[in-house]
Amino acid sequence: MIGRRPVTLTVNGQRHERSVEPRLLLSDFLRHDLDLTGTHVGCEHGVCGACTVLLDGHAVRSCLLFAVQADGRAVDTVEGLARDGSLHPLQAAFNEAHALQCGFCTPGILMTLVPFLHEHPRPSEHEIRETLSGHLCRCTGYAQIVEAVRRAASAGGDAAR
Amino acid sequence: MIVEGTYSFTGRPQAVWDLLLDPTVIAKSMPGTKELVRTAPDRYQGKMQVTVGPITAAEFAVEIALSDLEPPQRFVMTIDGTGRFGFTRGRARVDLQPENGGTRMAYHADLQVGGKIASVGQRLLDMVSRALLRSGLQALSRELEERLAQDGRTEEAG
Amino acid sequence: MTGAAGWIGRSVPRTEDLRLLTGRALFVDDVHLPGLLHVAFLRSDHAHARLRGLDVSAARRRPGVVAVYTAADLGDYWRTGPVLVQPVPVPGVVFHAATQAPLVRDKVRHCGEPLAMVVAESRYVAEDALADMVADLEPLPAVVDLEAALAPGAPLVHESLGTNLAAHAVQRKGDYDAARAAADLVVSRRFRYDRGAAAAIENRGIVASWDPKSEELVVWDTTQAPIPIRNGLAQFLGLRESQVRVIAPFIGGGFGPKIMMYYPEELLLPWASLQLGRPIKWIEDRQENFYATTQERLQIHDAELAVTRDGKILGVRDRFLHDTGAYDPYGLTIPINSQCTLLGLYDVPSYESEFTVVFTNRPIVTPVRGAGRQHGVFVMERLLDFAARGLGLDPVEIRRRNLLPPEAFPHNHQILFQDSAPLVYDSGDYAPLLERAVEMIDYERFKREEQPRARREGRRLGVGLVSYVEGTGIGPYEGARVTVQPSGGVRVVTGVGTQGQGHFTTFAQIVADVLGVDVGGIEVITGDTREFAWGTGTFASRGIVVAGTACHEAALRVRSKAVALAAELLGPGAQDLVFDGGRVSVRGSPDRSIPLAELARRANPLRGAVRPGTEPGLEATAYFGPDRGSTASGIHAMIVEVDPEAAMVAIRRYVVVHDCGRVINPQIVEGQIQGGVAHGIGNAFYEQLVWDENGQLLNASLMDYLLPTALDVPTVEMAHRETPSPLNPLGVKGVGEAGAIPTGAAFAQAVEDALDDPGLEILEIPLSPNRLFELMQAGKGADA
Amino acid sequence: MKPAPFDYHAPTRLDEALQLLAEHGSDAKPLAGGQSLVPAMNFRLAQPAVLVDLNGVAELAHVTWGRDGGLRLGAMTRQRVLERDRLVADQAPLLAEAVPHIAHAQIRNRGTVGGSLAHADPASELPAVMVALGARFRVRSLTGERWIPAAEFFIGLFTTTLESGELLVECEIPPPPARAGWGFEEAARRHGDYALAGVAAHLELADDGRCAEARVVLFGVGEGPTSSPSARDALLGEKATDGVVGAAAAAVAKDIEPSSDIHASAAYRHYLAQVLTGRALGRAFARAGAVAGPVP
Repeated sequence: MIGRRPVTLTVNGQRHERSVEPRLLLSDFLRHDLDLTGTHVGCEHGVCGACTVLLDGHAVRSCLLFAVQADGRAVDTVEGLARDGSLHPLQAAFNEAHALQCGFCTPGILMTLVPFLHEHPRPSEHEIRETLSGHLCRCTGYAQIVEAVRRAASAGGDAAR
Repeated sequence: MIVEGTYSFTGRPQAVWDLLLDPTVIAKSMPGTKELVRTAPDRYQGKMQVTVGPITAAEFAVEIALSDLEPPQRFVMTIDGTGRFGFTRGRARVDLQPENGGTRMAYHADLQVGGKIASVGQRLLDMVSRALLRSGLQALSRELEERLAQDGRTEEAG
Repeated sequence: MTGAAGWIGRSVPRTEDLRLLTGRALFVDDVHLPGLLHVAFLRSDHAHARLRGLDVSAARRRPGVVAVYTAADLGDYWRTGPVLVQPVPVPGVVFHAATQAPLVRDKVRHCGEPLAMVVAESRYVAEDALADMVADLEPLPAVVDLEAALAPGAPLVHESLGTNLAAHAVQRKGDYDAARAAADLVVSRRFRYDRGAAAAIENRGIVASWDPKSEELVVWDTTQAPIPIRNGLAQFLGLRESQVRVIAPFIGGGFGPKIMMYYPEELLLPWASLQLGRPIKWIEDRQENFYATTQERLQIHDAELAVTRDGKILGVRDRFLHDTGAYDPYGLTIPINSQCTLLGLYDVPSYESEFTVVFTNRPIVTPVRGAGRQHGVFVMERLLDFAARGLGLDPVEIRRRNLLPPEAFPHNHQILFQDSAPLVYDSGDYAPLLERAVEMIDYERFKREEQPRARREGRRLGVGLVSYVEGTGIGPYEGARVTVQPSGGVRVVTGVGTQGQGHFTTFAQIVADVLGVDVGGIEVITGDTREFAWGTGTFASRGIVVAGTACHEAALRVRSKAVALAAELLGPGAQDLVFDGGRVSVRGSPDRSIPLAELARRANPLRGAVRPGTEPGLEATAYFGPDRGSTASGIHAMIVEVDPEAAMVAIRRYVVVHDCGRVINPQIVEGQIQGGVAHGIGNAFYEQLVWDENGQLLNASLMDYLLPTALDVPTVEMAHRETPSPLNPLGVKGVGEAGAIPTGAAFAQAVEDALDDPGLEILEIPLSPNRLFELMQAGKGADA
Repeated sequence: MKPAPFDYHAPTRLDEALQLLAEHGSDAKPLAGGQSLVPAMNFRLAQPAVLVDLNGVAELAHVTWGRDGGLRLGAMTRQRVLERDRLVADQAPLLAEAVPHIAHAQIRNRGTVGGSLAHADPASELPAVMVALGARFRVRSLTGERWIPAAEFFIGLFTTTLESGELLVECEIPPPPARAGWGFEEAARRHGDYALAGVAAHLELADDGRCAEARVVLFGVGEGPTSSPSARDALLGEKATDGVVGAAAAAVAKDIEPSSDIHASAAYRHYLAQVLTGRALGRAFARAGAVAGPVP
């Protein structure tokens, strides 16, 4: 039996200390140890993108990381997007443009788009679609997601907050 | 999955025959074989663990049965391996023909792979089976050459 | 009826989004309970095998393992499931029922069938324990090929039946042989439409919690049909229905397989929770999903179309095989859909359709978005294309000449639909759909200018234009309860589950118009059997039609209750009342008005007397069951570019003109169609479950099972037309599956048009680049 | 789909890492980006007893000038970094063009150069690109260091010349010669999928415009990156003409032995390899300025 490891993570700006088995996936750690169930799990082999979170600001698959690897690092999840009761401009745009249906893949997509809009404040449709291609959505057919990203981008600076 | 081809050995059919039916040699030539024991004149049992890059398929329990033996010309080998990530079963027909001093081996195997290995690893199955076969045959012919060399030496000594 | 507010017909942003966008929506895997145990299943690696033995003792000994169950441990609870949909009573129909059991007892019939259930402190440990068991399975020859399965001496999936034939039915209208004899041209082809996965991004999952103190079982289930599950579980476990509460919380996509009832896991988890007196969770992983969740689509059609020299359809004959997998719990729904949908928008005087359903050693087949409809559309639309070729007609023209005229409605096709009612189209107006699509895709100019110009530049463009109908909104019924609470808040409760279709918003829009309240003030509850105990489920594009209408009826009853009360309170002359802004006022004199909230309080007097027969509260429950399904229709047109060197295809434009009756929320309808088209594109070019001759699935991962991405699905250009359905007061028709139905046919026509090689015919779906390469090579061979 | 238990070490210095790898021998696996290893572990097809996580070894992540121009890439450099780095774009444009074809941005944010090279997936882009660029790899172990030319590093299916206890620590890419041109082509089912077939081509032209050096390296059509000597022969000493490009493209068929899988038959891969080589060489010649007009 392999021993547990103490880990300290900053998730959505909050410090969490836990002790975990080395094999515990970051996705499971967030969902089940920290009860941040907004991060969803769809394939556990890195393809669907539902579990995407930010690790030190970069969009990564939390199902392909072990919680121990995030020790001392900063993780951001969908729960951290809305600030003091007001939706992140991306979230608002998703609602206006009907960019989600079942909403299961949505948190991962949002977490990819936040840093994406930082780097591409005025993204082309192809740039949007290329970054979205790292996510699978079975409901929407993507068109309304693309539209939501356009709206959030034209809503300007704070979309990339 | 059908795997077939021919391979030329230096050394006469009888020598190749003796080689092919020697469990220690089979063990050496079947990649990942951990142990192989003869349980009956024409039956072998053992354990295999094939490793391909990061993929370490768990241990397979293998049973090999030989049938239709016509020394030193042809035999049929049946393989049945079961492990935790799937199974592999197959039937291989092996023909040995004299070929200018050496031996020409023709093999035709019908292999079944099932379980996780097949459902996740199919992209690689074709390549893997070819690579394993190649290394197996190379091992065999190395072994054969060693033996022939040995025989040569003993003859000189005698 | 539309109130002053006019919510119906507006693209109201969805009220459920807030929870989903902030990560607060509850999905089944989000349910955490104290002492929760976790489950993993040992599943068969073989497609067809005799189970000789299974030693689970080592697994039971593993630290952290609480229990391991095999079929033997189930005792009397080992039973095969019911037939969920009774076969449609077609004269002479043959149906052999064979349904799944919770755990394999003696014979494995498809890869991934569950052999044992491990319950442990964590899913990690449960999976560790799977490695402690190796089942002793004696492999049997697998039944994979549909024709071989029916040949004499074929291995049998179910020995007791003595055949692999699961069902057989023939439906006829008119005299096809006479039509054939009279025809100027008869085209016949063999078509194949292969198997795919529904691939909801959320896999299935169940949390079951038996509380020995309250003697109540609560089950969170990723189901599209919570009420039937509640009833079935009560019966299976020997409990009263009132002791079982099934909750379908937010569901991460359904697409059909989440309707399938009494999946092994769905019975085993509650059973084990009763055994252990502890809450227990199973979340299907993606690997399991490819075996343990039902699938759809393999059919092989031998079909022919008889036409006159000017392209008028005289008749169609179709004989097809349908793969139901190892079991057939869902009756004949899919093949009947194929059979009925083939007739499309067309006037088909004679029709002969015979199908044979076949058992194979593959996972169970039940409806997946489209549910057999796309097969019928693919066959008919392809036959029309080949007939057009044969007659030198334009593909659009041959369709134009065969559309049912507006005066043909209601149109009785003289065969039976999946709801066992006659296939009668309620309403439609097809020619304008076709012409609008032709105009939007700019068909004539494309053919005249764009395509030739591209040719000259060495580029291969092609256009496809096809049509479809979708039988939607079938019965039996759904119900709803509408309550105006004394707080003024309105509560709408219905039994159907929801998987992203926007019910929370569209149901609210329907009620808001009747009661003159704001959609934001309406709370919609779905899929909790404690809240509403009657209904069937969300399937067959029926949510808005059946449950939506029930909401409407219930709201109307609340309205008349309010009218009666208000009339009393507002005094004489208060008959003509206006409901708006949460108030009821006398038309013309807004000063004489009263808030709905106040009426709700008055409707619940705490002292004094009420008239006999008075129902307290501003609350009403209503049910709606349509006589039969309503028929939606539409046209899909697409332009593709084929790279003839690499055999790759890219979609340049996609146009949909559709008619789903009255539209409640255009944005949501557009979302349903865009999503359906994406699913259809997947089926057409990307998605295929590949099996080897031993029934092994060769692509059980999202690496190899290819779902289309944002780079593969264009933004669909859409136009709505509204031909209201006479079958419900709202005039609505379903739309959930429409987008996915005709895509394959449009794709095939467009690719053929791009390659412009008469020798190259696309008779199968999906068409991979590899397959297109083979067809192109064969074509070359033919030329040489 | 949860991984089997393993023991975990997160060294912060290279020598620590080498020490750990030596200590645990074949039980240990280095963990770089983990974008191939961790999925295999989640499927339980890979069950290493010990993981040595290299993500904390800062000295392994860098992009710098080479000694005499060119590039030095630390093994733990993220693929996403290559994609955006100006120096990479200037010194190894072929590499910059190839990287976006690797999976998706979210994967490249973790995936590393060294991880991808040491993993040696037969369908992956970086091994072929490194061979085409004539790169060489610095390999370290407790006992010392050696340089291995990319062309000698990949010896088969997921197999390299790395010995147990050895770690790929750096890649060195020579500076682009004066009149060099490059082309990269890949065919995949969807953007980011494993290549059905792909090619990385590097050309050098003499002053008279004749081809002085040519490295045509294919991937997805064999057990590893596959150089095509036949294509090279067809190009050396030739000027850029459709005939030459066509002949070179056809020549690759002699040097590849593709396999079949559910996505593409060996025949289709054979065919694709030639089509893609033709396109890549067309670009390469144009970029080398051998033909007038824009890059096709």
